Amino acid sequence: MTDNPSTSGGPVFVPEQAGPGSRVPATSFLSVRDLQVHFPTDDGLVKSVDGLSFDLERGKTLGIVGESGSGKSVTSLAIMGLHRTGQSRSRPHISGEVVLDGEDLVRADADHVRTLRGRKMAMVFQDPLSAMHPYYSVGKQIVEAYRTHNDVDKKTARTRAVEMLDRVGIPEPHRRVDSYPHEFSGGMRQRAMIAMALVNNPELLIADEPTTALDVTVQAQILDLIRDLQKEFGSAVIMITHDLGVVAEMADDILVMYGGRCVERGTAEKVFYEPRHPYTWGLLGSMPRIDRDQTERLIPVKGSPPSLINIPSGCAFNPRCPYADVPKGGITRTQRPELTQDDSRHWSACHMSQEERTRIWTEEIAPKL
Amino acid sequence: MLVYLIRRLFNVAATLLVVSVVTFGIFFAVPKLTGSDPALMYAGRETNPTALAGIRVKMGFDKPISEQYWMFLKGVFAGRDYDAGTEVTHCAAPCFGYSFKSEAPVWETMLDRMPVTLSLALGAAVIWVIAGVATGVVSALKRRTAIDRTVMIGALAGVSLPIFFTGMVAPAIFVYGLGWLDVSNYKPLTEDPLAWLNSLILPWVTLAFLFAATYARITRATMLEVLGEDYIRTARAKGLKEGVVIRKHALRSTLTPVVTMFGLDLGGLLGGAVLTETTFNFQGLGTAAVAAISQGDLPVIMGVTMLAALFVVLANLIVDLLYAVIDPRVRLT
Amino acid sequence: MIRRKQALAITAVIAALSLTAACGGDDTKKAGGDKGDKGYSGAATGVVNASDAKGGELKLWSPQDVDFLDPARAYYGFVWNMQRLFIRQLYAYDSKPGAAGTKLVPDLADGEPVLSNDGKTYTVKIKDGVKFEDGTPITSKDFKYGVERVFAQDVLAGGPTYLIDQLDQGQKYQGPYKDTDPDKMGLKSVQTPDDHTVVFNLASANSDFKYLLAMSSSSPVPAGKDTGATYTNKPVSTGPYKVESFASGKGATFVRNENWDPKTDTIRKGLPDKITFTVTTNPDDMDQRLLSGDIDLAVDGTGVQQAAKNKILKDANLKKNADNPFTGYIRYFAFPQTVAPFDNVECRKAVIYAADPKSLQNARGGPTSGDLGANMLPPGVPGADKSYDPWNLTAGKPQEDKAKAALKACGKPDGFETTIAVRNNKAPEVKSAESLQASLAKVGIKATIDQYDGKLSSSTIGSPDNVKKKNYGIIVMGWGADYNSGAGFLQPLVDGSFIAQTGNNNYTMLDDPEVNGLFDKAAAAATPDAAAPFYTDINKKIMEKALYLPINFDKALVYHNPRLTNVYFNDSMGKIDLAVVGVAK
Amino acid sequence: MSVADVPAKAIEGRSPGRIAWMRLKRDKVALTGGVVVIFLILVAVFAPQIVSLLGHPPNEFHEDLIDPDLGTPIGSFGGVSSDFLLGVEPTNGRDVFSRILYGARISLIVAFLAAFVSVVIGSLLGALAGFLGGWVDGVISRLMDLLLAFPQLLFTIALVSVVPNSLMGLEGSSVRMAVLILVIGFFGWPYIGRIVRGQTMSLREREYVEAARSLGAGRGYILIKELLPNLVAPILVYSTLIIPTNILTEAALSFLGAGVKPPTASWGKMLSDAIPIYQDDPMYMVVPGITIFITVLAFNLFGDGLRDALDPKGS
Repeated sequence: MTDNPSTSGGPVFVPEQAGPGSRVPATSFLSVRDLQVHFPTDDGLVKSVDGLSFDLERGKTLGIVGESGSGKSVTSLAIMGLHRTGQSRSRPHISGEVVLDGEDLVRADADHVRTLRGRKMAMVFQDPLSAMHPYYSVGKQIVEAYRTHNDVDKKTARTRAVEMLDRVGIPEPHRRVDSYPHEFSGGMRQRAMIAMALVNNPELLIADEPTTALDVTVQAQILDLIRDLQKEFGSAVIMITHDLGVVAEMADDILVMYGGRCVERGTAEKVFYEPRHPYTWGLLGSMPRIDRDQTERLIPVKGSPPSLINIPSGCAFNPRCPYADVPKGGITRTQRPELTQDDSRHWSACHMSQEERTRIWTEEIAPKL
Repeated sequence: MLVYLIRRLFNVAATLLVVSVVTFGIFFAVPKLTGSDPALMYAGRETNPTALAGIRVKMGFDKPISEQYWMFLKGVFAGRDYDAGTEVTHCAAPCFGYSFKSEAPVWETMLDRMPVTLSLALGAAVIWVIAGVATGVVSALKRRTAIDRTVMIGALAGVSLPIFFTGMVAPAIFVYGLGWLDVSNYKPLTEDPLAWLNSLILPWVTLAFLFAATYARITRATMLEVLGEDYIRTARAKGLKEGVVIRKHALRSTLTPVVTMFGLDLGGLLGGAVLTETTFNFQGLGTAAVAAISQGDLPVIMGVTMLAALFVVLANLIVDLLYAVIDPRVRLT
Repeated sequence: MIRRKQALAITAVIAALSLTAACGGDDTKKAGGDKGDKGYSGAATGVVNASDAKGGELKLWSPQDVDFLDPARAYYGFVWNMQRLFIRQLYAYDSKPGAAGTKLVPDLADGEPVLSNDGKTYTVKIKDGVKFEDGTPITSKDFKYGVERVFAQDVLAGGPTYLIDQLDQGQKYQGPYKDTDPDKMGLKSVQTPDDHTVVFNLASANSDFKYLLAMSSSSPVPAGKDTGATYTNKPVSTGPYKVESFASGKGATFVRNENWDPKTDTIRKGLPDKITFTVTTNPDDMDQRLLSGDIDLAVDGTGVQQAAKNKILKDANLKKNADNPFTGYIRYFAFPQTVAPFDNVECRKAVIYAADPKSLQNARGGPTSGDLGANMLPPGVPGADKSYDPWNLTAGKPQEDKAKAALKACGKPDGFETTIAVRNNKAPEVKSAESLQASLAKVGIKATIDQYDGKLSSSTIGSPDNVKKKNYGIIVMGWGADYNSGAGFLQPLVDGSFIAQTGNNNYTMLDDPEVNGLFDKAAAAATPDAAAPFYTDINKKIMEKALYLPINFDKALVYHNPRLTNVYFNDSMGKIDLAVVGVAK
Repeated sequence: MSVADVPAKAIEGRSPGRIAWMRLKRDKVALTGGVVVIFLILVAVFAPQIVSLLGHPPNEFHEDLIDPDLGTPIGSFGGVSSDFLLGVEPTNGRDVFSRILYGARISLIVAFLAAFVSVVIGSLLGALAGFLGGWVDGVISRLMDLLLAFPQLLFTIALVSVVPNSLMGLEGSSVRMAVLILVIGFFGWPYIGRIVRGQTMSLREREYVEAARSLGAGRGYILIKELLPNLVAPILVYSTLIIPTNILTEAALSFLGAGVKPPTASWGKMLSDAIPIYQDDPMYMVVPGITIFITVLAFNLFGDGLRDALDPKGS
């Protein structure tokens, strides 16, 4: 992450010129600026992502954390250019910038973005069983990913597939290459999925809840694997999860999303040890921790995520916020809190004063955790 | 696999056996219960006792139902002999009985009718699968556009049209109105391929229209469901071209329910496309059965019913085997 | 299509035969719009396109399959017409238009039969030089064997059984297949004193017997070539053509029989080189082909379908190749006297008066489908009087006042309820029933229509017990005689001795000593002409009893290819005589 | 998580029935279908009243309107006039308008009651099979396979031809209708049976059933209290969709001569009557044909819309 991310939410300079390969002056490997993804539906406009900005450097890991419907998956799909299709009911409106290695993907030609997918940026999905085609063998699917971007014959591609399976720790890769996804165990499948994602040495790897569908011991193995591979390939990694525990081990930086917007962002240490947003507190409270007293109950965040249609003008977290009444003058209901920099590499969006929040955290929340 | 096949074939046999018992019961036993003499149906105008007795002996009506059924079964597997006066007529296996009306084994009649039904069903099947799947796919890809809406309303209209109505309207327009085609009068393929084609085009299209509509609807719905699958997103994430995603990944999954339906539909049609054959006056298995019903030609009814059931059951089996080919997750056990 | 089939299968079950139609002068005038030997209904009065040119292929089509080609089993009228091409009998109807066509002339017989023993013994000589298709001469034994086959009803059912009635004489002969005689010549009443002579001994004199000898069932069959039940697939020919191939439900091909000697045959011309017979399931298509000249004749003789009929009637060019002859059938309603209130003559009268004859005629297809019926003896049968109209039906109007008066006389001034029984496979009959139902409703008679399974008619309306049980007060039927005499037509319908427990045709259950006696007197008469007045009497008697409501004297609109030569309707069968038809000019 | 979840969350809190109704209200095409369906039902119910106002009794002959030689109606378009709104029947001149109306009664009664029979048998056996599993499921599933293997049309025609004219106090057309209802209904149940069986099987595994079971609820109790409410939606949808199929089947059987008996009017019978004469009087073919088409289409549109409304995934 850079030292100086632009103030979030505000307009960002967009160069006139756009198109495939258009170079945009950029400061980081991946730079997302004021990303907005809005889905028109029968019930109204769903603002899944509403003004998100962040940066990511090669070799670093960003954890995006949030509940279902917070917009974190849509963000990843938007980066990949997959928002255009998929299971959305209709085409979304997208604006803002996604600058990957100096190229603005939002304005780029769709077919050009396609050639980047799987090669320059790759993705690992949550449920490897449903994310792999049930009718094709694992090997075929990896070969397909390889041959799409490399002009090689099937045999070479197959050798590469075996090599990758071996690399991700699948035993007897020569034999297993011809197995079908349903013949793999959950962990093996996720390994195969990772092999498929990494077959073209992507510079950016997005892992969308890569361990959610797996049991705990396998989770750790998969995370280790991703970490090892990241070191080996030097990729940038975006780890999307609802589980702070996952990013605690992996991420350099953490971005907390709520209602399609970033509510807190900072280095992993800052976010874990000095969280500045009531929602983050809630997340931390609901996180099982080994160092916590087993008899204590987890405290879930009360209420349910906000409607993304007609988001209230005030703070989106307001209805669930235990401290909604703290700021004076009712601005929580009329004004949206801006993302402001609290100290170096730490931003949060809350109407409460920084002092108030530091006090609540240290006096009321931290002791209970 | 082999065990599976044996088990399934055993099931097929069991199903056919039950169908045969029920059919036999209805057509042979019910007339007996309601007091109508099947021999009378055969005799037509001439009801002298000698003739009736002769028919009873020849057809086995004088024997108990169970024995008649046994004779039927035996005939199917081992053939059966009928007394023809001067000599014995042998009805070779598979002998589904002997039609008194035409003095010929039922099997010969059915073999004779089968090309008509096969031509009709298979030709129409080719048309409706191609047309139905193609429009369904296009409609799914162009979802919520004018094309999609038009195609889907058209498909719903197609499903709602009775075939015996379209079967009348089509010739009224294309034969009598525009004069583009001749009256559909079936010609064997072996005799004159062009005349065969000419005679079948209208029935094919009429029959196919009905099915294509259903297939377009199913294909569209399945395609949309498949396009929402995670693995399609994965395929896109790999950077595959959209065409490849649709053809290699989406279409293959979409075809699974289509194959199931196709098997059942075709199986059902092979046993006789009763309404289409009737409307177009084709001498296929369906019309043979209807005529047999109106003439009380029991062995023919029995034969066609059995054949129709056989086609359906076999189609089911083939569909299940195909399933295993299409979907590696399906285990034939 | 069930319906379609029904429409065509008019000949089918009861069917069979046809009779006559010596369309008396009046009728032909009415039918033949423009006179001359060409033009509408020209062939119903005289020969159209007389020619002796040979060659060509005669293409016969039919929407109705043949019943059997086996002479012992055939019963359809059109099959008998086709059999004139390849099977000969001792006597046959002459191939002449008009009344001459109803006359029997020697065919394989050498001259008229010699009657002896008070008319009970018929001795017939066989022509010299007559042969089967394989060249073997036809002998008296072949005739006897042919007759014997009719007795084998257990194997060869289907055809008429008059010969059994006449010739069994208590012997209980079981047919040649169960004959213990080594030569299979066990039937006692027929003798073969030598190869050229066959003698028939009857139990009593019967002036109609020659008609029986002219039926297909009296044809010679060579015992060595008899294949029993499957003989129908390849009967041995004696006529100008032989069966080359035959497939039930599909058709047949007939080619020249080289062993037919035209010198022995005064009836047949044998003009076409080849005759094909095609069974179609698509009568409208058949009509289309017929009108376009693709094919020559719809041999079933029931006339074109509605679509073609309207085309023909609207187009003078087509109309001149069409004819509208009588088919020999009467369409009628019968009132079983066993079913109340039809035991009362007044209630029967009420139905007759209430009916709308014009509407009934329309139900059958309008004026081309037949002339309004007035009585129960169709024109052409000796003794018939077409103008005899005791119930004033030809006026074509319902007579509601008279119907109501009759109802009062019957003691049912407010009407009554009854059931009309109709075959489900005969559309015009169903329509007739609907028409009668509607007319009866106007005078307060509530009739429900019961469509019974047409193929079971012999055990439904043919069973007196069942008729009574089901309360069938009105039965719709059609009737054509097997041979051209008053007895042939009327006896099964009204002679009390013909009442049977199944297959009954005497639906009204009339067993009147006077009527029965008249039949006996007619049989004893020396000639058909002498018998005719008795039939006139019978007709009057049954009409006075109001047992029947005739709908029409059936007609058909028949179209033939204009290229056909020697076209005329043989009045013995109401069909274009195939014996002389040619296709070359 | 998926984007599609979002709108569902957005309208959370409303009952599923209300949601379905809201969706249905938005679906103009389905609504049109529904309106036509209601219209048709009303027309069928009030056929006698409408006919007495606008038509002639369905079995009344008007042969003065028929060309006696050709058998076709006098005048153009099958004899359409202000007096005979849809023309007259060939041969006998009966009022086509009133016969279509009375035909609607037959068509709808048979279709609805047959659907009812299918639903009753299908839900009962389907639920039993799905819930009990084991050999019960085996037997019922086999039975369903077997029924689907039967050539239904042939069977019905043949069966109708053996059924006597009066049966159990019914006479004539009522017997035929009863037979048609039972046979069509009987051959239709496996389709519903399969759906209900599948639904039951998946519902059976859900937590609340497990929960109920663990609380000691009896099988019957679970079946009725827990499962049936959840089966209402699919059963409703499939009965709406089976009705148009039944209408077509009834028409087909009447067309083949196995329908109600004359003079009772029926659409399929009118079509088969039209065969020999349609080249001269196309109106008599077009009217019943279009009527069947519109009726079936309306039901299909409505049923489709209903399914989409109750089960958004299918759309």
